[in-house]
Amino acid sequence: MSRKTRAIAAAGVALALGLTTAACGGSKSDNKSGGSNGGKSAYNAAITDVVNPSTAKGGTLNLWSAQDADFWDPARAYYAFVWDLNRLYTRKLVDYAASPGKSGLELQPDLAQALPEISADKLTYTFKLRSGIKFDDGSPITSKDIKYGIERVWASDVISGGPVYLPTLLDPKGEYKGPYKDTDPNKLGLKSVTTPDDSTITFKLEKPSSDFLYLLAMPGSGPVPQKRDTGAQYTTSPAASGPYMFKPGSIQPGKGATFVRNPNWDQATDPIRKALPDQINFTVTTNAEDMDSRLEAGTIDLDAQQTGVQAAARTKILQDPNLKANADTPTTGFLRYAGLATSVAPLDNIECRKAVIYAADPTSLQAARGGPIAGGDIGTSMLPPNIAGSDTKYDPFNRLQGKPQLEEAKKALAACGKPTGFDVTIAVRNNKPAEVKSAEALQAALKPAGINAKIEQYDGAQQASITGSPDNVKAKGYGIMIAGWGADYPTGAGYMQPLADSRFIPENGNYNLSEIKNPAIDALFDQAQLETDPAKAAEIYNQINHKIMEGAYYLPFVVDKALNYRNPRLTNAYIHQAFGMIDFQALGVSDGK
Amino acid sequence: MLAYLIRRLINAVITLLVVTLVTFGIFFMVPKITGSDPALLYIGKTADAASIEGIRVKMGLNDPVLVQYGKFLQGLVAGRDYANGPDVTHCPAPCLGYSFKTEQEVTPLLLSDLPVTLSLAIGAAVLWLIMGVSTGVISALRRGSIVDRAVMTGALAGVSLPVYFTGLLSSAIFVYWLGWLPPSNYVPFLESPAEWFVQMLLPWITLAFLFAATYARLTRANMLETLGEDYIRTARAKGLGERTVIGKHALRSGLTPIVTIFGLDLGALLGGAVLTENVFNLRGLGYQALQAIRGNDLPVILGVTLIAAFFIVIANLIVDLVYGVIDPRVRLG
Amino acid sequence: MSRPFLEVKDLTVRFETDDGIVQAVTESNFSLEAGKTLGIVGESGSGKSVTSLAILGLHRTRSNAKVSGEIWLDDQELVTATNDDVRALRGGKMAMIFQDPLSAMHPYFTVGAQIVEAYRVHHPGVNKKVARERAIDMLARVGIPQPARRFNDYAHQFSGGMRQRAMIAMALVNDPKLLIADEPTTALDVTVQAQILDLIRDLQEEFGSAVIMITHDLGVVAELADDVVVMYGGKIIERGPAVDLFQRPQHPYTWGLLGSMPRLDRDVRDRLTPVKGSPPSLINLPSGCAFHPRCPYAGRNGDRSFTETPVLGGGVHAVACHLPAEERTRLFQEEVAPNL
Amino acid sequence: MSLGPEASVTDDKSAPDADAAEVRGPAEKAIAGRSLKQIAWRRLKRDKVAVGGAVVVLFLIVVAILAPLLTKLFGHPIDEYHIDQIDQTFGTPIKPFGGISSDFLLGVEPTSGRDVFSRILYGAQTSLTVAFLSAFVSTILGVVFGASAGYLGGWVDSVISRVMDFLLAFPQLLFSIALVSVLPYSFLGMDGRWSRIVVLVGVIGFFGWPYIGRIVRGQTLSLREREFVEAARSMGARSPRILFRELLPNLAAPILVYTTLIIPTNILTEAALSFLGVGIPPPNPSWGGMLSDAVGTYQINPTYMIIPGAMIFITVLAFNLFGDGLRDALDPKAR
Repeated sequence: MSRKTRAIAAAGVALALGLTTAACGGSKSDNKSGGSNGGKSAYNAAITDVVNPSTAKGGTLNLWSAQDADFWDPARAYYAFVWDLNRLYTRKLVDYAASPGKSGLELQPDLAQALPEISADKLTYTFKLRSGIKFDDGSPITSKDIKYGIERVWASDVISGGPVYLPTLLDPKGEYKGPYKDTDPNKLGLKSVTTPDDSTITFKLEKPSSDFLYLLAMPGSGPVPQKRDTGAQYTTSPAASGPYMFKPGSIQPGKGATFVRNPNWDQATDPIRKALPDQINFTVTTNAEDMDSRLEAGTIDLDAQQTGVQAAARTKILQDPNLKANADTPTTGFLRYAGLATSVAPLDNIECRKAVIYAADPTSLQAARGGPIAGGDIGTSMLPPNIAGSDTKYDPFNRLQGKPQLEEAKKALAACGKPTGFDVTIAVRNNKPAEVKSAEALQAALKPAGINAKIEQYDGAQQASITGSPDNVKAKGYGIMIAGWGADYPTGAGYMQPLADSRFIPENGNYNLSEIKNPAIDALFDQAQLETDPAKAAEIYNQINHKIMEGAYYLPFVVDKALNYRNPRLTNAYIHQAFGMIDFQALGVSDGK
Repeated sequence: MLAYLIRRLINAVITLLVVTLVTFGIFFMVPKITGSDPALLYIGKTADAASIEGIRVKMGLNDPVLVQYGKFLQGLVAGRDYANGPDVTHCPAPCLGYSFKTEQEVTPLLLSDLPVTLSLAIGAAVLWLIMGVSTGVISALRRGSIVDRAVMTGALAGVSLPVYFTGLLSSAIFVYWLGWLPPSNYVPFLESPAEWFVQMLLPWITLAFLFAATYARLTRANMLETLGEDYIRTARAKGLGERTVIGKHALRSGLTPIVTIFGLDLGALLGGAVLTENVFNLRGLGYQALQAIRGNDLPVILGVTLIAAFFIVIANLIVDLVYGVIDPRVRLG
Repeated sequence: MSRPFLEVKDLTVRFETDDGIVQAVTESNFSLEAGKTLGIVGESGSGKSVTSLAILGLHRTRSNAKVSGEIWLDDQELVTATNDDVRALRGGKMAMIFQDPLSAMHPYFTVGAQIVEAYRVHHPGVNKKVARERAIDMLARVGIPQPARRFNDYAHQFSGGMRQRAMIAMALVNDPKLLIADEPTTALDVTVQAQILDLIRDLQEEFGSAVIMITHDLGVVAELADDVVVMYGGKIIERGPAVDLFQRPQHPYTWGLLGSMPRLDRDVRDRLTPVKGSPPSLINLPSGCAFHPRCPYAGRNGDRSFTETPVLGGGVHAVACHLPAEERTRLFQEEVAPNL
Repeated sequence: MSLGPEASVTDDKSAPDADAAEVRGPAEKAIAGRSLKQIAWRRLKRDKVAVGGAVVVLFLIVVAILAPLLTKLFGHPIDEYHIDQIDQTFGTPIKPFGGISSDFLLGVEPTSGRDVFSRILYGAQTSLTVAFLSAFVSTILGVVFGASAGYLGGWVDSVISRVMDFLLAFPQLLFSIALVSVLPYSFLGMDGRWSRIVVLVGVIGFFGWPYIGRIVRGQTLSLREREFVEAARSMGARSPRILFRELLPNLAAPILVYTTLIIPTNILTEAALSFLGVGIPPPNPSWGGMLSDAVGTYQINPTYMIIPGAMIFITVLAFNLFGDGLRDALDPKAR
């Protein structure tokens, strides 16, 4: 235990160091933005650079989406684009730097004056708040508001839908029941977080965690004024601490929302946000094709969901150089893969798992996801490129050559003791057409190797209790489960721990589909938390990735990409790596309309 | 007359009750049988047993089905209170509960979708009535002529074409190849009547085409039957001109059965033109219904089914009453 | 020499159907003087109704009907007349009372409105009020009690007899010179039948109309008609003054009809088959005499009745039969009359 | 009526055969010598359009039955990927017109390059199987309930009639979608395709029976009053015997007609459910599923939308033509 404590302390330092660099990185990137191609728009320019840098204020930014936000309540939102939009109205103690490239992954103080003061045992984090920070109604943001906001994460029966990470660090025994069942008169009963005064907040961790600050950067860690908390209904009128607030009554489910300037936000207190447009309209459309044609026509600015244009528009954009110059295909930070269940025979045998991986056709799986541009690059391992430790050249199963490897598959089958193949079930969510297509492609590719796969579609809405339930997986014999995963926070642990750590296998909602129970991997995760140097931590995550692939636990399909088009009038457009999409808060419009 | 009306109303209410009961039964019992759990819909990526249980309690999923059904009915009639974390939210009658997925109150959610469905259904209905009835009448009057054959061939083709094909085909042609119309995207009438009209044009035509085909066949058959009636011969024997015979005597009774069918069709459509709305991405009740079904969002499914049944039952009622007015045999007989 | 008030010459009506050509009426000839009554008798499908509809020109609206021959009404030829000319006569100079008034009256318009409509179409200048009074007056004259109130009733609200009275009122509203009554009493029970027949006779006297009484019921004819035409398979097989025809019926078919005259002691259903066997197909008429398959005497006269169509003879009392006149007289007196 | 627009077909009234009783009388008497079966057969043979429909229907049935053989001869296995036929960037077939070539007679599926020809054939198999079996289910249920209601009368009749009215006044398509989507994808050891076919047959068949039931009930009611049933009853025959010995033969004509006319409706419903994603699960092909797949690419690759759409159209039209002809031939309304 003591060893672990020390290790985490070191990790804390590492993070702190990292953050300092981040701050610098941010400004460096800003300087650079005009550099490489003069900030002009070009195909994929926004991935590495700021396109059309500008400080011109005014105008209306029109964001459209084929998907409504899941929740506007910061503690309940889970869609990546909603987290991105959340930066418009919710500030956190720390937040991601506003810059393209790797530097965007670094955290900067936001509501906090500076990065936290971390105690010697690395278990206590103390933040000092900035002065002059206010909610949209003009009331000051105090440390108590932040604590209350964080406490809401505990009330996952009411405030459902969002990620629930903090309790594992701040209340691992589950003693706190959330603010709605709190006996404390001020509803501030969470013991591990204290607010000695209105501008100081202290966190006391049960065990050290190098990822703690990333958890504080999640929308659910933003401040919520207790008197305005309406519980489950808070999502219809959340308070704003950022430069924008919801125009009263503008949140219309299934239709959209309107952001207007928050009069009580002070630019001087906010080092991250630009707040250029006067208004931001978020419009939900039911017709993605209509949205594409409006994008091309320039009547709207951006697809807020950033999941890529439809097939027709894709063709048009890629064939027209003028349109293509305003398009990007960033990696979204998602991997698409199949989990190979170690609990289901004969996939409990590593050779049989290898046979599946070798027999799979990388190209047809890529095509099922939409091809190299709209779908993504052929996946080779289980760590996406936006996360430190990733190595795109690491290709243990030789997938990049693009063809199924029947010979290898047959060898593996022989080694597995199933030279003529075996029967297996592919479980796939019925509400994800691309996943169903992937399942079909996989099924077809496995056939020549003698592996007869049966596709079983299940209700995608019930995922947590179907593929997420190890008992169910075993009972139903789901040997292959199609899935996708994006990191909630951009570290190797944030990405891979739910997928590979044996201690992360709950009864329901399990994402370690393969049920990897490999002590070496678990130990490496712990070791990464102890590592002081980010580069070395990255090296450990690289090792974990290797271990996962060597165990043939997962069959990676593609590294997700999305072809998105942006209106040429947009200024300060760049892809933010933490979200895998354009950083909305930075955008402005050049014509001021 | 009043007693008749009251009897019909009671019947309507019973029908609606049965619809809710059946829907409720299916969507509560089937998940139990197949072992899926509505509470899990509430949970994000990180579900733990305690919070799932918490949600079950909050949603009342641990109550016996009949108790849950009773609460649902109570909500419909008198409104219902929901524990909401810090305080209690009152969901006013008619309360259909809260969406499992978005936590929106279902009643206003569906009411906000209603204008789209209304626009679609009523616009299409006007169109198909005009198209179907006029071609059907012409066809009947020119029985056996080339016009008749053409109309009937077209009508038979029309009833054989599913909207999900004609919808795609027509948007491929008019939107993408010819570029005459924009891709459909509903614009509220009050916002811009002109845009609303342009946006709805293709859905209207597509939906109306199918119904017009049915109505042309129906009208023709009815008209032919009527034209063979003795009282038409009587009208002619009185020396009435063909215009009066057709326009007054034949149409009056030839079109009366159409009123029934029209009422019922319109009623059914108001509950959501599932296919058309989904083909044209119109966020109406049918679209909402499909989304809800795909997401197992029981309160929304219940709500849409109930509204759909409500419209059908009301349409039945209105048709019966209207029939009493236009057919004296029913009124006084 | 002036023509009779109504003269039908070589009237032939055929329908083209999917199953073949229906020869509904073949070369019919008869005439009727003003104020007189002609009975046309025959089974259903014998062509009697088609004949009357041809006089009214009601086959014109049917595209598959072919009418040839001549129909003279009051010195006006109707087969070749224009649609408008015939329409002007319909309901005016010639009117028709249909069988089954429930289906012959429009269910959605009041009885009064239908009479008013009939009146106004032939009196275009007349205002509604006058027409209404006329209609109520007519209802009163056909014996409908409380005519002003019944004016607003629908056909289904009338009893069978009252409905037929209303139908008659509608036919007579324009003082027709020719009234065709198509089975006016079929749907009615016996006592009401008698009332209606009395009514028609009274009104005929009052208006001085010529009447064609179409029926399968010789009893009705016996009561009303001056002359009688018997039709079978679309052809006239016997024609003559009523008295003569009833005393000395010439055609075996007519004998059969006489044998089935309704009597109170007989089952109503028997009326429907006055003669054993079923009526002939009008698409494939039997060769020779159309009646031969049902004629108990066919074949007595060589095989002529199977091959040769008998021609309607001349004279006041004409008959179309191969049997020699003496033979017929003998047969009637010896075999048929005792059973009547 | 409420199965959306698709269902109205069966409610259509028949045009009177001849335009007035006047003419129909002799016309029918003209052929009274022959049995109804012979008359109908004669009329049907003369109806060129109906015969055309029947020929197409037969052809489709043969094609569906021979799908495995035809696929072997002229196509490729339905689940075989031909990724070389696909432009990887756009996911569309490389060759124009949906990749139609001598090797791929109806082109290839976007993204995967699977043979559309084979998939259409197997789709026909699914479509026709579901349509026929569910029509069969509807007919059985409709006849049993309709005849019971009409014959037994009383409370049985009122209960069954209420149930039929209720089912007809019901958001059927919605309910079918919902029901089909909550029922499991595999059971009783059947794989996805057959278990789903069973589910579809059950649901479509169930919602279809009131259409038949209503007609059977009406016919039974009127037939019940006829003498021959009275006669049979007076001779001491028991109820079920009367029902089946006397009534069923007389109901045969309307049942045949409405069963024929419900088949195209069922095809449309099956395709609609597959289109909405609750029909036959992949990789098994279905026409509705192919149309739904085409939604994403129909602007750039219309062939893939037109082929399954046209197949649905042709099949449904052929059945409608044949059904209409059959109805006119048997003319159950004229009795």
